[in-house]
Amino acid sequence: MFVQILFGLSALLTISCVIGVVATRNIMHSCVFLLGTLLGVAGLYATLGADFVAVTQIMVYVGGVVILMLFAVMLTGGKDFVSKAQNLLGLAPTMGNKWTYSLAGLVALVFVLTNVKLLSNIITDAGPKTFGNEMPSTVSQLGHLLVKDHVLAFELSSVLLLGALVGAAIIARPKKKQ
Amino acid sequence: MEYSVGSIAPIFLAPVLAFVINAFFGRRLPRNGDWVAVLGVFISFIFSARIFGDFVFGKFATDYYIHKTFTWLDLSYMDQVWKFDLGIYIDNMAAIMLLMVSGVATLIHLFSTWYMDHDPRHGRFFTFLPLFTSAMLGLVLSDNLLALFMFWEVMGFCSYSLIGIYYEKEEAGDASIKAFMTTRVGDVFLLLGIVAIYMVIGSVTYTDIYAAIAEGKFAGQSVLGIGLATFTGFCLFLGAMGKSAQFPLHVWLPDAMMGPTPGSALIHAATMVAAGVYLSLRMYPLMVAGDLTAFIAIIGAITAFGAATIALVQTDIKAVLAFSTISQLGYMMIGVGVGSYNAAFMHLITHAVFKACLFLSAGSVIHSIHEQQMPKMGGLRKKLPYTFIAMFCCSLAIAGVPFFSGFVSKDRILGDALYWGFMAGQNPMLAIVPILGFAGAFLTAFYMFRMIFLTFFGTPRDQHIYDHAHQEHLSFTSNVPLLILTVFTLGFWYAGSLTGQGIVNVMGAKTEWFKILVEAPQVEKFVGSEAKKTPFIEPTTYTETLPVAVLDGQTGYAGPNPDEHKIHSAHVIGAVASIIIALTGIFLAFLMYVKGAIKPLAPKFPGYVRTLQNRYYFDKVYQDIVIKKGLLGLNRLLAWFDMGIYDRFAVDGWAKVNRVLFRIAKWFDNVVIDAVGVDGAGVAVNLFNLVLRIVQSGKIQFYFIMLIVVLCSYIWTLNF
Amino acid sequence: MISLASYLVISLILFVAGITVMVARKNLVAILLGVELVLNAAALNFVAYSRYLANNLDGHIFSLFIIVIAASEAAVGLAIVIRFFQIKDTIHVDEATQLRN
Amino acid sequence: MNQTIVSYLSKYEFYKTLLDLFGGNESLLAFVIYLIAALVVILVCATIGGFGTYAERKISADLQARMGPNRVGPYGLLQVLADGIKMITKEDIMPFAADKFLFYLAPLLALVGVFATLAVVPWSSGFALTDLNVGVFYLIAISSLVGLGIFLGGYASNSKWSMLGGMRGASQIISYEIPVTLSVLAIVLMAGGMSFGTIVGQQKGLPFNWYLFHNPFTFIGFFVYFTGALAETNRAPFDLPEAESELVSGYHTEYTGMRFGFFALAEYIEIFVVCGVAAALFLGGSNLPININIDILPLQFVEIIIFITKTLLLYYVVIWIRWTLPRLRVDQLMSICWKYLTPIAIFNLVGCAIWMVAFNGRSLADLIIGH
Repeated sequence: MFVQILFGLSALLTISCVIGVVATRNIMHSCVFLLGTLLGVAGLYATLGADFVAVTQIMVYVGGVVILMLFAVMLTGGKDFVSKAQNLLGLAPTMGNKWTYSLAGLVALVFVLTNVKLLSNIITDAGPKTFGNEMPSTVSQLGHLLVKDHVLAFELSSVLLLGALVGAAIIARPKKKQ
Repeated sequence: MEYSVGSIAPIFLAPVLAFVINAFFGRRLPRNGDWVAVLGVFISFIFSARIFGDFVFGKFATDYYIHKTFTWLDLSYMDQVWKFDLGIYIDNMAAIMLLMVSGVATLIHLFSTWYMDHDPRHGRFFTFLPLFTSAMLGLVLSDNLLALFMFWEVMGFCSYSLIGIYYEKEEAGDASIKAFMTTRVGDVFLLLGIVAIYMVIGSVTYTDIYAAIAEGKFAGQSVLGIGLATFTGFCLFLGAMGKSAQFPLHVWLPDAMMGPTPGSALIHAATMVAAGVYLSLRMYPLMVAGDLTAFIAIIGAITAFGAATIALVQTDIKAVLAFSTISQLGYMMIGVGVGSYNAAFMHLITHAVFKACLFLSAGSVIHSIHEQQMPKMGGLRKKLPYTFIAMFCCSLAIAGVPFFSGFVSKDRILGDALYWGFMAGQNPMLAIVPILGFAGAFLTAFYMFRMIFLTFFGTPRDQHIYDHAHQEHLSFTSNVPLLILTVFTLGFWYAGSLTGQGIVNVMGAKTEWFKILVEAPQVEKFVGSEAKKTPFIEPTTYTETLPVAVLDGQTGYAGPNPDEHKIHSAHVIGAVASIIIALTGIFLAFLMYVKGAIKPLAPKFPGYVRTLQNRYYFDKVYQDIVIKKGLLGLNRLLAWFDMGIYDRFAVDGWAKVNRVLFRIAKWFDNVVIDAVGVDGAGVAVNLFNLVLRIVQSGKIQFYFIMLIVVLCSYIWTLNF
Repeated sequence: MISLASYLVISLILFVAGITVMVARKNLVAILLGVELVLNAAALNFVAYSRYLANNLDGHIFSLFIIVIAASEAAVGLAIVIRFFQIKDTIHVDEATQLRN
Repeated sequence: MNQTIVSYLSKYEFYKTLLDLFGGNESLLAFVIYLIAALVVILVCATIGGFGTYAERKISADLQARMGPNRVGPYGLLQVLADGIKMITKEDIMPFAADKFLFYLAPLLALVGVFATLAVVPWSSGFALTDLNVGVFYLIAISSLVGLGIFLGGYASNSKWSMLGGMRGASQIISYEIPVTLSVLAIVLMAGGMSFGTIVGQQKGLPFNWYLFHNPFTFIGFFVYFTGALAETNRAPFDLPEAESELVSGYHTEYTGMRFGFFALAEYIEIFVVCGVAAALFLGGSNLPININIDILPLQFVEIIIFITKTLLLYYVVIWIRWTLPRLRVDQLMSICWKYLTPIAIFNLVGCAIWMVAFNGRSLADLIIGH
């Protein structure tokens, strides 16, 4: 019962916020809606019994990515753009107006439907397989998986993070004055 | 006898600890922490000495070895076993090698504290020196090729850092890069060989490889049409060639003297270059299985002779020593090639000792007079008496004068080579190996004494330098290490008899200890050697002490050889010949450079001398052909492809195509307009450009849509 | 009981929204935002499949790595955006058409 | 399943009675219990937050040899109430150029972030709202919402002071999260679990069983955690986001009335939570100082009192520090975090790991006395 309610709330939060992300013109508001979406997804993770993933999601996104994005928006002025200058006889899409939105939505829908078509026989299956309705702690299992089966990916991701850290620091460093 | 890991690990870990301490806290310590380095290496010397004592003085059977492993990497998943073991493997050879490396390294560290004093790179030098030593010790301790390769690369890195330690000098930087890149050529092949071995037998542990050879796993398989044993052996030997500076990969070693002299002594004379020979000896059964021995012998002979000729005309004291190192390594390779297993190893040891001593002496000379060019020296015998004694004894050793270590080991190699080339019924062309060997021995004697006479005898050729040279006093750090090493250039330490020919017996029953202890691995013994592996942490319970009686027997020998008599006579001939050759060489040098009775021959062969001075143009050839023509050419080709083809046709091409189309349209406009119709042509051109522009809009998002559309249609077409 | 399909529908909505944002918005930051949405959709699918179809936690591991990758992607991407802004004084995506200068 | 207050209460007889009262509907009963417990916790914390301002003023007055509030009620105790009424009745001003949506949202985010952390605070061994198995991790994660609220508050006000304060706050909070997380991680490593129940359960008994005295690394770790926590809650000497001498009042310059009250409340409750976490992780949490093995309901209340006492002592230290130390400069703030606290925290983490391996996880006191 709790799970169902949590699922309903999270889904509502996710979907309404995601509509906000797409619809709002203000990039700052978009970021805040993104925050809502991510929290909603974390809630969905929780309903799936993925406690560690859910908390990691909150930790990384709320504590890191969203703040980073807000900083970036602030440092770059925070304007969104509508441009009609590149209109090519009405044939090619001019990005940034309602036509684009519809076209993009259409394209995305087609893409998703393609995948749904591919996966349709899987989706018809119902009912959780893992753990049944029990939701035991996944932390220790995940720990074992990370340092046993997936140790290479684990190490590689640490290298990746280091690379991203150094790379971001170097790229964003202000230009030296000659 | 139980060896716990705790009694073996400090050999490797003490220098590593010294490295870590010096790397992080070196600057804060008094004297930049050089005493930490000395202490670390000395600890490993003590532990090595214990193992050496146990192995050599009869605690174990001659074929006893310690093999401890632990699982380093376990990526087993479900039922697929994929794990990798590391471990320690010590046999007689490794025990002797450990003592040599740590002992020589200790003395060199000690000497360096004097030599590098007040040097601006003091701290950096004493950071890399223990790391280097530890890598070499680790290489000797490791039980498999992959660990060997890792330490091999660490040594490569250390030598790079030590050669380029004065990185502000352009030559030093170039030399370090050259050393790194040249050895890299060999290393690539070494790695290839290791991978090939792993693919075949699923392990790179020495014992497993030996067992696999004995079981014939290598036979019948081939890579690229070459027999597998040949292929892997060749790859491993190429690695050894790079590290041991064999022709044609020798070019890096002479330049490596850009680093401080004690560094050269440790790296480019005593230990690192020996790693290649060590690898060849470890993998000797593979070389035999792959029929590579003749090839190895020929490479060795060419190196031995060629480097000796180049050394004749060098004027830099360190350059002479560098080329003599290459030449002596060539002798070791001859030894490997002609099957003179223990002599090659013995020469490795003796050479390490006397070459370290020679380099340290050269360092002492350079430090005293701040000059490296021999034409500016002369008469230093009085100023540097101890250095003179050390250098003179070592030169006698390297020249192969009886009662010195070089005679014992080199003559055994030459004797075996003589037998192998002339009497073993091989291809007569292979007689070139002993001939080049003896010729090289003659040249060795000559150029070493040329160096001695030019440096220490005669009158000072540059009075100013002579007057400013410091008078040498006996000191614990500056010349006691030299003298200690000098003591070990005497022959009886190694052979039991002073000459190696059994003339004078000194140590009784264990007279031929090298021959008894070091022999080519009998691969059959290693079949099923899994049982002898012991886990890493638990104290081993495996003991195998041998009854003393067996020690007196002939267990170490491979068995009665039907050609024993022939071999013996070859040895006698070789010994006599090389004594004569060595003395002639020394005498010739004496006549030329002390008495002046014979004018130096150089002016008579100006062309040849120039060739020698340019080191047979190897550097030039590499520079011009491999780098300029090959790599630069490749670069240029790529650049040309980038600029000429990609840029011109793909990028500018679009523009040109557009322009051409426009031109066509214009022509069409002008010519056909009246006849056909004005608007048609214009619209056609417009439309065409429109399509072009849509595809090439430069808009990321448009590309993204295209990507999705293409992906969707791809999936769609696949599934419907 | 919640079925797998409901998760997939939410993930689908996230994905469509992400693609729409990526394609339609002109602000570089907004495009990165869309990328985050798409990655989240994928991660949600992984976890859902892990619960409903597979019998192990590999899906969780995958989504953890997706989060790691998303974080590093955001860091580097935003650094590039800021650098771009320093050079061009705008973050309009259509300005980003040159490979040099 | 995670242990919760409901699963704790279900051990007792009266739970069955209650269940009958609700017609056997367990979900409904659990919901009601959670609702009541959450309300109690939030109300108590809000009260504590409110009295935080009173304590702050009283203690600062004491430190400066003044009287402090003493007019409203006995010892000025009702000052809190007066302040609250004043805040509620004040005019709610919205700056003309403000971003309305974010302006409304920001204080709520801050408050939500703080209240969400209350869900895992281990009041006692049974009376924790829920004892998540990722409890510590969750607490650290969700409390970063406060930073987001501060940042958005600064941005939305469209005022230079607020903007600067908000940016300072956000960068300070995400920077100091690293040493805090690392030093918490060391404790997680020692305890072998991320739930508060596990961690607190490991520290039963006399004070030398506390993780504070477990080994030298955790001892240092406590101070790293405490310093980092001060910075995360924007307390002096790290109160740069609201430095009144530089930035008027920082990110909440433009806020008035109850919105300002939300920020203030969030700050005071967060201090309480952070002190509580410090008490639970390092100071033995709600454990009785003696080892007794009886589990009766009244004992829970004793445990709550112990926990709150420890927390309030730390709370006092926080206020004490504020009125003792001068404020840092911005560059000093960052260099303290990145050059000192983070390396020390990493060193502690590695040290704890080595200690675990070397001494089999036994504490220093155990090593000394244990034999």
